[in-house]
Amino acid sequence: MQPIAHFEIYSHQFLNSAGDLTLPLPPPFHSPRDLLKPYQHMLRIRAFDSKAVALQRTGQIGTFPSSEGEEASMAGIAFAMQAEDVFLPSYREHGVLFARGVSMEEVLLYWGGDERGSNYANARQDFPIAVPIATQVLHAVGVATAFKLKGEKKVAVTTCGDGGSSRADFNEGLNFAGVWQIPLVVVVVNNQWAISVPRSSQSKAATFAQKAIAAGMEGIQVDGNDLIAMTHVCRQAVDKARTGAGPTLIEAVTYRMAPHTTADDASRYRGQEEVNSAKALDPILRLKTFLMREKVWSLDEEEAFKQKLQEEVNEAAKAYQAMSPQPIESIFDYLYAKLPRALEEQKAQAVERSEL
Amino acid sequence: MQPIAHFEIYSHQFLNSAGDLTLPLPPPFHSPRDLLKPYQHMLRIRAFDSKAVALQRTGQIGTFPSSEGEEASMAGIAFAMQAEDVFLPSYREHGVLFARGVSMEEVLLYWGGDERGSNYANARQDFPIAVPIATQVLHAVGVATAFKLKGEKKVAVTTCGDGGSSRADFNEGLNFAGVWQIPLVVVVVNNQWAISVPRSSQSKAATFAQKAIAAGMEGIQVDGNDLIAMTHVCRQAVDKARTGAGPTLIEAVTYRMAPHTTADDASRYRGQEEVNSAKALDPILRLKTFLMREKVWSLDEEEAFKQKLQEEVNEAAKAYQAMSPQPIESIFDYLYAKLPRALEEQKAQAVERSEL
Amino acid sequence: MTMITIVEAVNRALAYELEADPSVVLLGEDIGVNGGVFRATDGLQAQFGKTRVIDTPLAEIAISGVSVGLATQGLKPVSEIQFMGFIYATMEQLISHAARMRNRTRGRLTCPMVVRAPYGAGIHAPEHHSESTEALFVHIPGLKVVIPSTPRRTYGLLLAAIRDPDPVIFLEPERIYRLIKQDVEEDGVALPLEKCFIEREGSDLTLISWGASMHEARQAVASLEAKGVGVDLIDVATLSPLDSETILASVEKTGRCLIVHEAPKTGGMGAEIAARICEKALLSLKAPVKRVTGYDIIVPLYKLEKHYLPSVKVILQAAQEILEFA
Amino acid sequence: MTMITIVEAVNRALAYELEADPSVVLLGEDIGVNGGVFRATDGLQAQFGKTRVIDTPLAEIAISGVSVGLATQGLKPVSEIQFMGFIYATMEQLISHAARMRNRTRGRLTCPMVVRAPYGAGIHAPEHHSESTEALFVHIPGLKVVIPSTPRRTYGLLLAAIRDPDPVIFLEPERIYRLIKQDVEEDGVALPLEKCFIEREGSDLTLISWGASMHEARQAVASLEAKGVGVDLIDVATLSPLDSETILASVEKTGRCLIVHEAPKTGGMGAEIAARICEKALLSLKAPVKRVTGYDIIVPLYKLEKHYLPSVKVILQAAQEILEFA
Ligand SMILES: Cc1ncc(C[n+]2csc(CCOP(=O)(O)OP(=O)(O)O)c2C)c(N)n1
Ligand SMILES: Cc1ncc(C[n+]2csc(CCOP(=O)(O)OP(=O)(O)O)c2C)c(N)n1
Ligand SMILES: [Mg+2]
Ligand SMILES: [Mg+2]
Repeated sequence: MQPIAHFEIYSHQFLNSAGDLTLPLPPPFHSPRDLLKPYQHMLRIRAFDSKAVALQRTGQIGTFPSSEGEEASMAGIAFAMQAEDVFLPSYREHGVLFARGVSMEEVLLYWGGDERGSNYANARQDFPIAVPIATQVLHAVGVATAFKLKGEKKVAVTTCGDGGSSRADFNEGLNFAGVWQIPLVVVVVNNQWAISVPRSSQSKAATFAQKAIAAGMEGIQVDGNDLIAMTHVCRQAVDKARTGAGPTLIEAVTYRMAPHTTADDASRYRGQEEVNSAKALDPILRLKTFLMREKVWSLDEEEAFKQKLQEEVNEAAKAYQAMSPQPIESIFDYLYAKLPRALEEQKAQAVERSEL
Repeated sequence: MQPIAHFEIYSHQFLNSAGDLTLPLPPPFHSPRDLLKPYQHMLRIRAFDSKAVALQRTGQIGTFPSSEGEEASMAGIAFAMQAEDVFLPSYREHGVLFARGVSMEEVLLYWGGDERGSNYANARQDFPIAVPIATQVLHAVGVATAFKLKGEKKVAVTTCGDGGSSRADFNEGLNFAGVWQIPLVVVVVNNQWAISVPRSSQSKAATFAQKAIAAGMEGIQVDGNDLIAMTHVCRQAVDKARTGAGPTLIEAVTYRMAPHTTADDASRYRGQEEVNSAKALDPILRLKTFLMREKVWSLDEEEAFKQKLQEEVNEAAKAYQAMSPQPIESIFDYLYAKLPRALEEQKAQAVERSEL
Repeated sequence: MTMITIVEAVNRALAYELEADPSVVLLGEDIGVNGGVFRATDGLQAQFGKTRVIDTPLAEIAISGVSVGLATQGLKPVSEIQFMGFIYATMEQLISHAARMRNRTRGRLTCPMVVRAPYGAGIHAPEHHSESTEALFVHIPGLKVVIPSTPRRTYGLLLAAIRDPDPVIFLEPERIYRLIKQDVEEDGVALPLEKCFIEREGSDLTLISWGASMHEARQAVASLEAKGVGVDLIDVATLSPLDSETILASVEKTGRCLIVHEAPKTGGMGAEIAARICEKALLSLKAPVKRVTGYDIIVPLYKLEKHYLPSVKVILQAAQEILEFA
Repeated sequence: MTMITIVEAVNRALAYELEADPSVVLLGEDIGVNGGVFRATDGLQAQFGKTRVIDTPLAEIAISGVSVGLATQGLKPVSEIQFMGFIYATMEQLISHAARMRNRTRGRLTCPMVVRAPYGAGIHAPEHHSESTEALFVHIPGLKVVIPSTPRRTYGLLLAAIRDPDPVIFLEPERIYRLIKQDVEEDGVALPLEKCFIEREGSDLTLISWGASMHEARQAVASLEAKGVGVDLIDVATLSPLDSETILASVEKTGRCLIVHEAPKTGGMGAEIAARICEKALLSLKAPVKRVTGYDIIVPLYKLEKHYLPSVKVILQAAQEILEFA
């Protein structure tokens, strides 16, 4: 019996849940002040989520997945990327998209049932939200492969859930990425739940990071509620990918504080105590504690900033509500580069019938 | 940076390629004599393969996948199982099926283009050959789950190739098996090639055994050309599964000595030197050396046994050739338990048209 | 007897059969304590335990492949795919294995299994939640395809599907899950597969539909009848194997036929029905067979979704054209 | 000009476009040094290198999903699925993403990609190697489906498919891969998609087919013509979007129509063609539209395979019935 392969999975944390920095501030951060921008971005995500949930409650958008509790993971990914990189989200990562230049209005449009929401004015290469779980991982492999084939120094970054890690696309994708050594970072946002299925019923693997071992890839676990660790580990992985040193799988350990979506009743499957204990690990709270202690942020500034955010989200909501609807023809106009003759009759019918 | 998970993959060998036993003979073997039955079975597999290839060459069966070089892996799996267990093969494992009571005639029927070849007279629960790669792994998960649900002390054993380990069904299946802790043994028969794709282009994983880590399962590598190690490791895994201690993934390292199938021209993608070096690792050769050295087997016995085998395979071929064809109606008769009214007309047509 | 909805009828049929047949097991995502996202399996895990109602990891290929394995061992797996939009991953296992296990082994191993999935558009759901691709399964020999349109038929047909010795795809019209209530006797009596339901009888027009579109079809028929037009309203219910006899007999009587479905037109089940009519009842036809269907496009997101679905008005317009054809 | 087969025409079209367009990349199992199991990509990796002709690990979902990713980045992936029997795994990526990326992003991201697969029965292949389920793809809005039946059409249509800005499923009739030779000018000229080919003209009967079945259809037409029956022989070639005009014009002329395909009858492409004829050309019909097709069964293993495939005799019998119908 010969040992022939040996693997270690490490977990990274810099800022503990009490807001104490337990290790020196790592790159890309040089001083606590550098944390303000991502901190403010986290507040922005949370403000948006509240607004979107409220809009859903009043029937102004459809089903919506809040990302409450996952703000550090989102901000960490976003601030590790360069503008020219490509981000391929699952459906809960509008927090990353905002930092990439996608507008709140676009995200509302999407969840409001309007395809224009996926026609991002900025971040033109970033992918639309992927509803079929984990399918985006393979797209990311394709995008990263394109970068490698074209010799472009760009990175594809994709996210999927703890649930998503069980699916074919995730597993086949990692294996391709390993063989092809492409510039790819896959982040498993392990928020402990896949709708009602708890993490323990999703996989017997002790960590999701170790799923990388199956593909001969590097796998790292990180405290996904620690913005500092998240950004640091993601940045390292993105840089590594950019230099051609291959793909990385990152497991961000976090918690889905809200129900799965506005259509979900989480009280059916999890107790309030669990949610309460998770609140003690809140990514915003701990960073706020740290920033205040470091005196780079104050309660007044927080108040003022939240005020501004309130205005921002209200304006986004108004702009969304003011959008005129797409014309009926639009349901035919984007299916093919050129409408096939065979569809002309149906298109005419659709317009005509709308006047019945 | 905290280490949080740690994994070691071990490789097992008892009989090296020179035929030396480098460790004491492990269970289920008590004396070299116990190896005779599996050894003879390996000879049987090889004799069958030669015959089948010859039958294909003369147009008497269709495309056929020889298992030359993989006899120890096959025999090891077969002799680790109990009759009541269920075996779910890929398409190259007739060597296991023979030991389970499937006849050579049935295997010839199958590759001769006759569905009756999958209606095994014995081993009624064993699965037919699976052509769509790795799909059988999920069936095995289902079978093992059924055993667990019904409280039966049986084990499902399945095989797939190095190529198959890249596919969805393998990966989703292992994950289910891990979570559910079912009585399952999955053997990856790593014969270094998936048609023309070499092992190095199939996965960056250093071993296929480590694919188990992604599922929180035990993964073991074994010299698949060493009948002793193969049987020992498989028996341990099967016994473990039977006692309810969960699933195991076994990587059997072997070599596909023949082309992929009779339809394949391996000279297009691999050199003869590689095949020659693999021959030095031949599973039959090394066990023969050992058995002769231990004086439990002689050249005379070998000659006589091979003679008998020749008769056995010739008779199987004759019996196959003597089979009367299935009636035309049979193409309709097994699709549903009861032929739907809607198909009656088509069935009548088929019979009628065959007389045109 | 209680007034129940279609989704409740699903639940009651599952409960009945779990109780009656110990070999029935349910599996799927979120079907356990959560009771399924539409609550179709509500309370069943509490009642029958975790070995009969099994939450799976998030993997549809596995759900279908594991069902094949379970089925060959004498169990009767009834799996839930959360939405039809996520059923495509199961197609290899369903086509290459479930549908042909019996045939390939000459009857030695069989797959008595049901794959349930809510299907269809019109509930303001997110992207990829509005599929109605039943025709894909109808084209696969070895699979049966059933789509109920009332609580009673749901109850009886789901029981039949579970008891069927072969694989059945059972599609549930999510748009009308809670729209219709009926008294359903929970007597465990199955309805026959392989049989269309003639819901109304009349001699001027044959109107054929299934699933959620039956809702609009019924309204259209009511309005036609009010104008004195007699309609044979046929709920196909079992799309495969198709009960051509009932359909042909009706068309031979009426000579006029309109097929309504919400799936895209091209290659939809309406094509097969029209083709059979034109092959076997051509001489009875007094007008072209028309199809009112979804367009050959991606179902639009919810703001424009209603323009995709066949409306009562459009059905009536087509019926009028058929009736006026001379 | 050289006389080449269909599979050689595939190879020549791929070579032409790899040369002409640096954004074209091929990917698939065994397509590199092995040149594909049918040798369709023979020599291409040697000529264009491993970054243009890429061997993948064994995973069809990945091949399709990676193609989507590549395509959005301005590359034109042409993937090979080794046999159509292994294409089912790709369906989720093709239906949920490739077919709708343009639509869902209002044109921002697009999927110019081709999925090639040999299809069909009749070559004495092992189990699961005889599928002809083209109808599944025809029902998916956003996908084009092309099946050539001669070397020249193969060359021109494959070029068109690669150049098309949207995803195309390109199915190659493996049974006639090497059965027909034609002079093919390797001029890089594409043939139009969206257009049926009228191969023979006549006024008594419209015979419609595609792919490998064209082989039997041609023999049947020759024999009919020898008896003085004039036939419009239509090779559909592009199944989606379907060129109804050509088909309808022919049927309006002949009044009699026979559709031949090897896929199972129910829900096959023949149903859609028949339905369109009966909706738009009913009054021209002098006889029922007939379909000669594979049965609604699993393609038998090779000893009985020939009983599954539509034969020339069966086609002639059906044609006779149609011609004699009065
Ligand atoms: C292929 C597929 N199957 C099922 C669903 C339904 N569904 C939507 S979200 C979800 C759970 C996802 O959990 P996870 O991957 O952990 O992501 P999270 O929601 O926690 O962010 C499920 C089952 C889907 N969208 N796609
Ligand atoms: C789903 C699927 N894709 C492709 C094929 C074609 N094919 C048959 S065997 C094979 C290679 C399999 O290699 P491996 O899994 O290593 O098994 P081995 O042949 O070496 O025993 C391929 C690609 C198939 N049968 N099924
Ligand atoms: Mg989750
Ligand atoms: Mg192999």
